[in-house]
Amino acid sequence: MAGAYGIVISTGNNINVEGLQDYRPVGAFSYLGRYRMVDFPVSNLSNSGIDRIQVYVSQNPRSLAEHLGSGTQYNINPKKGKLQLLFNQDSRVNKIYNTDTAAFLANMNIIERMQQEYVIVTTASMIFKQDFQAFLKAHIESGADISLLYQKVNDAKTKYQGCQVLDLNRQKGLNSICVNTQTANERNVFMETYVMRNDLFIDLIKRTAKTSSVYSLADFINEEHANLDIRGLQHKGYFAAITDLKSYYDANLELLDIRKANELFTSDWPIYTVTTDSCPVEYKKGAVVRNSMVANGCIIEGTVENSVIGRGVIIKAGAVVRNSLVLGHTFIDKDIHIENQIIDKWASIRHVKEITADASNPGYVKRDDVL
Amino acid sequence: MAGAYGIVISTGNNINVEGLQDYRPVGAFSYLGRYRMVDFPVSNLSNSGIDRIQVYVSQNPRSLAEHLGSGTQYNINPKKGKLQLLFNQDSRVNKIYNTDTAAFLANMNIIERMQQEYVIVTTASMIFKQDFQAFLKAHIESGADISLLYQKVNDAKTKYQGCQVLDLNRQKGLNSICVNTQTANERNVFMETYVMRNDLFIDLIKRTAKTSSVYSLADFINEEHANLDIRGLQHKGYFAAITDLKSYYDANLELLDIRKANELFTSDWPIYTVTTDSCPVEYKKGAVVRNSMVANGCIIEGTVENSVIGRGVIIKAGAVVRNSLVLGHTFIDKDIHIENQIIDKWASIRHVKEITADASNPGYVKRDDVL
Amino acid sequence: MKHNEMLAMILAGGRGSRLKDLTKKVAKPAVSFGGKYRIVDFPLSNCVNSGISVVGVLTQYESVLLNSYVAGGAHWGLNTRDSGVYVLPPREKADENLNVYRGTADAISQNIDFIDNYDPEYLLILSGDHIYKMNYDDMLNFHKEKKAEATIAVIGVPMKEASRFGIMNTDENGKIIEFEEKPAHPKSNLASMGIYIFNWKTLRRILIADMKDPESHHDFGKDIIPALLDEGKTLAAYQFKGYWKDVGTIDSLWEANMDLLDDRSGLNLSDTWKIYTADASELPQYIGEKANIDEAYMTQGCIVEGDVRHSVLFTGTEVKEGAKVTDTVLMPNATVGEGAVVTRALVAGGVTIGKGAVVGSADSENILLVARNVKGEE
Amino acid sequence: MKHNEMLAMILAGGRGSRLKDLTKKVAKPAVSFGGKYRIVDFPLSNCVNSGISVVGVLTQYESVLLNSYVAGGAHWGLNTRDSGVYVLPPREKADENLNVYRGTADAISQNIDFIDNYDPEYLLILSGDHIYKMNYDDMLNFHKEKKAEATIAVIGVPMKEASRFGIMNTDENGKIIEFEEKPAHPKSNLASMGIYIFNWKTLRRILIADMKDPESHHDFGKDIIPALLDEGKTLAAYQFKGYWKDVGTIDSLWEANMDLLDDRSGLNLSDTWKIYTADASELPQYIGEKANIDEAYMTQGCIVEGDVRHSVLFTGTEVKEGAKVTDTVLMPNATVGEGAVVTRALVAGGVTIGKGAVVGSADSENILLVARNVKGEE
Repeated sequence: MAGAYGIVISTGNNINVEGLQDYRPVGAFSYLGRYRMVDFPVSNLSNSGIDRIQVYVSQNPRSLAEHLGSGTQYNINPKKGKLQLLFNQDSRVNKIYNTDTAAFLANMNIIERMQQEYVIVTTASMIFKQDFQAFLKAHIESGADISLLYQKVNDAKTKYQGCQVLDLNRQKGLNSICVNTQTANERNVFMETYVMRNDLFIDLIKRTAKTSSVYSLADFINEEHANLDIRGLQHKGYFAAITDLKSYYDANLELLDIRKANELFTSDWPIYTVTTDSCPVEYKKGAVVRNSMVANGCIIEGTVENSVIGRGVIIKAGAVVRNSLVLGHTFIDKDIHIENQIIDKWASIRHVKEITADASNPGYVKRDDVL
Repeated sequence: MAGAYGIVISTGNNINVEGLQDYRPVGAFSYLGRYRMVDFPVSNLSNSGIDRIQVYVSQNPRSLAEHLGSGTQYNINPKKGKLQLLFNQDSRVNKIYNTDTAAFLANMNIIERMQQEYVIVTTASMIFKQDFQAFLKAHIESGADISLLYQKVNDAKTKYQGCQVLDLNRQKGLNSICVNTQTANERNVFMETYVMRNDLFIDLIKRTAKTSSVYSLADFINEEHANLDIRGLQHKGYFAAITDLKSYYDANLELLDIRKANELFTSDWPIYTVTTDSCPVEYKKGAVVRNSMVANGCIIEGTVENSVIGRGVIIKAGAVVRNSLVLGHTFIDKDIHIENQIIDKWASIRHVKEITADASNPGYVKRDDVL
Repeated sequence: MKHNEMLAMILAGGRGSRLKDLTKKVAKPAVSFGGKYRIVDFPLSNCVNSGISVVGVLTQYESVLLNSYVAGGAHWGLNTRDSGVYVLPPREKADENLNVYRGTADAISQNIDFIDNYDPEYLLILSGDHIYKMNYDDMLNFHKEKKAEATIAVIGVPMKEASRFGIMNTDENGKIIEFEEKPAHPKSNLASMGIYIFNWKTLRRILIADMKDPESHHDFGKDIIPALLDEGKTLAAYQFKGYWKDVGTIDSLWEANMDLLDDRSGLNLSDTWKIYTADASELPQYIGEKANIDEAYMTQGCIVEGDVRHSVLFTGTEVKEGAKVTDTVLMPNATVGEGAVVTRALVAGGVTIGKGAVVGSADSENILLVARNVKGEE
Repeated sequence: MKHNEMLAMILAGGRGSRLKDLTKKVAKPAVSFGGKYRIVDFPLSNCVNSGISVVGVLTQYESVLLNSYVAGGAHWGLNTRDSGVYVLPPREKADENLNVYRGTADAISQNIDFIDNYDPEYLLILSGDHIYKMNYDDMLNFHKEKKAEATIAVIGVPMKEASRFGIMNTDENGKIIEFEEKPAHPKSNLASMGIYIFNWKTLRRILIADMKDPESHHDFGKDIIPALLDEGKTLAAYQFKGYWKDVGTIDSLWEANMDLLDDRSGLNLSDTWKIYTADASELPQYIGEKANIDEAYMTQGCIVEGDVRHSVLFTGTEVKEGAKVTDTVLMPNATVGEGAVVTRALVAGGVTIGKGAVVGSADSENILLVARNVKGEE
């Protein structure tokens, strides 16, 4: 079997999750109260037998660096494989310089030293499960130069804002990559995941940089579609793209539908994460909990409905939390009413009576805030 | 026993080691062919039973991040303690903004959450061994607000350029901290290591920032010497400060004096580092080796004298390496003559006949260079 | 504590037959507890939090699961360069054949070479079947202050129950003057917790003598402590105040689990003295649309669609729609089928209680152990 | 290889008495080799490099050092969430007392439950006393291609030495038709390397039958392979080409060390198929002002002030001024005093050879094992 190494982009340039993103890259976002987004691409790679993985990060690397550690929690043997965090100094001059290509160029000496024949590039801003060995095999068998992973969706008018979509010909050949204009429902959403030979990858990065300092690799691939054999490969199964606060909120709450959750989490494809040694959840007398996921370490005395509750959250008696995403170590005091909210880590809701918002536009409470 | 956490500064603002510093912070510099500079402060802290350690890094964090890992190689139990890399975005606008105070301020929320009563701040740019429990105990018993560690030297005219020196009164109280002017031989070189209560530390950082954006903590402590009880505590034993290329070269080669090496390395105070799984050294027929330290993974066919050879270096037959510091994975081809050089990692000396320099001003060969 | 000043040895040997089917395939210390833990997590986490870095686990019964669970020590961070958890079964030596451990003291005697490797000043002896949180470093400091040769942790028990324990009689300074195993007429209510700190040099000498004594039971309580008392050594009693429970029977194991639901019990796993354990790759627990939860202690991977009252649910358990689980412990991956009713029971790992089945009763004297699947309606 | 498709079991049992004093305190697989390694590093590193993530080590003799060395598996990166190295000594079970392993096959039989936990498709059986580098994944692919029930790795030996080995006689397709243990008149020169891949389901069935057979030696070579041949199963011979050496005697252990100095031997530890081991906290080796080094294999922590010719020096060894060490292996922390002369010897760990002492001789037939300190001039 031909070898591949993996690249995970933990930041997204088209992503604008207000609030959360000020504190950490999208790869370090909490997911389902227990995971971080980066757990999905790294587990996908590890489960596929790919144990040489580079995770690219630019600003606020600490949370991601601590979370990834040496990678043993993802079953990566540190003697044989390597889970490596690669840094790219964020340009403060102008955000448009912060492309994936710039990050690759800054670490070109490492990319050039990789022994594997192929590279699989994927993202931490989307949630899906994918066997990358199968993806690589399909790529090699097709004879294409580059294969792009996409999901066929039928709700692109209302979702996937800012995502890229693939225009493919009848042979699945690429006509173009463009931004989802939300003018049609049926679209092939590009999953920002692709495979090619590493020598082609290196060549493309260098040529991209020569063409324009603000081009992403996808921009360049788009221009090259006539010169190279670039094809789409379809992914099926659960898929979510995080592009803004609403899509982040939805991607969490929609997995309360246990059928959807079972599509993403299967026993033969574990999603690994780091333990925090939290104790089990304690539900006190009077607690009412319905259709919710609750991570360990919580103490629940109040009411929780249609919500995802992160680790170590305390919800006091009489409090009501509804349709909300509550991140770790939040404190919600007695009789407070929370609805349609995303509450960031370590927040403490003590003094207000209620925090509610419209379901179509959930509210956000900042990290460490006392309200 | 009162608790303390440790802070290690892995970059030095008064340090100018040409060449080497372009690739990594001083904490990631190779030492004696096997260690990295940061191994000394972290081992000192761990051996002293201090298992909550913050290492500050600004640019090029990768090598340091990979080297430190989760800290288990330093005997830090990751459940009970934590070896944490803290980042500070390097200011590209003007180097004068890159102070330790700026780094502390950027991570103030973490510093404020520390549970330990005391903080011990130390540096990765100096080599020494120190029991920090004894240091903390002496500090507490003295009743001082801040204790500064210093070494009494008698060669400050020719060495310690750019180091800070302490002017102390008869009671070891601080009169001032100033730069070594190299006008007298007897000086108390400040080892950039100090202890104080964490609440005082937090207060000082905040006040330093208010006073001037380009002040280091030492600058501010210097100004506060009349308001606080600040004392010097003397260190004895081996001590080296890395401030420029020559001092880095000397600090390596002087340990070929086995008496000096035995002062620094004792069986009750191990200096830990990361293994690279190199095999033992192979000396082939014809090899001549004298007064040298050789790290594992080397294959030596030529002559090596008065030198320190890093891991995985290959020296072919007829080559002569004298009074040099050869960093890891360098290749030196047949019959090449090397004298008074520092050769950075992965360099390949193939085409030149000789590379020599004056002992008082050793030469430097860049990383990855083919000569 | 200085590095390796004190080594810990956990006596994990026995078959634990009073736990019936729960220990058929696993050693007692590996039995599950408190939703996500195993019993041995408690002494091991206490060691970590007390600054101990090397722990030996002495076992000869069904050590495979225990071995693979503790080996490497990573769950407790005991995987640093010089720390570790080592399972120590009986072994063949150059001058000795394979022999079972003849008693608690013999288990230590057979591993003197292991202990000597680390050259500790003190040896801490622990049991593998107690639930408690204790700072052994505090106990060591007490031991040093008292200049004792051995210190034994004791806990006050109700006087009328004292005859069920090993009782320490002390003088006014807390010095032990007499040890009585299950005395008919106890003179004190200070029961030994089976936790000892010894000066290793002294213990080593006593153990070597004990190995050769054909009359000895090779037991710490019966032989070693009396031998030290006979020699007139200073033995100190370290009085522990806090939650402590021997979970050697089905009833006591159930009770200790139930204590997690009671704020007054003194057993609290959410404070800063953390108990570490293996992490399960499971989703957070899911509580369904129609579920009713009232006083429950539940861990990740549980799926509850029915009613759970005053119960403890371990990893991967499932309570289906309409089921009622009351005053019950469901061990890992137990399933309660639709409409089933489970009351005052301890359901062993992996057991399925079928649709509509009724198991246990609210007024039973003892807790029902359900170790096999229970058939439900077809 | 898919996760846990193949489990490895290392047979590390025997006393290794032919290694004399070297195995007095340690099991053979834990004996030092090649400057910084132990013998067991070779099969373990081969496993890692072949993508195997769970390894059992079967031992009953002096397992403490071996146990603490391999436990946790961190030296070989086998400390990830689902990987591990597990020492498996004999144990007491619910229906069985503590029994020694009666043979190589019985060691596996007594651990069927351990293997079943991982539900592997294939089982790889290895020895703990061979020095070689081998890709077991290549062997597994060969096994699959041949659709074999068992595959045995073989190596060509000189025909005149073949009667010292277990010899595999094969047909023209490499299928094994006969196995002869140390045949007087060997029909082939393909010697078994003691490395087997079995389809676990088949082996499991055969082992269960073998356990009950009172006539059996419970040995893979004597009982299990013949039983498979009797059943007419396909057994394939996988021919290995490369360095392989049984280091079961002092002479062969010395020879294998010396092979590290010879580029033609085929034993090379500096290529990309790395051998992993525990790291020592030692300084890089120091070669003094007056030292002469000529053909040497030396690791960190060595201090050489004298002459070293054609020798292998292990961690922490010291050769003092004027000493001459030739054709010799110095095991960890051995010291050669000033002016001492050591020739054709294997000096055990920690041994001191006194000032001016003369040990070994250039024309001895066998290698001298120096297991005790040698007195020198006062």
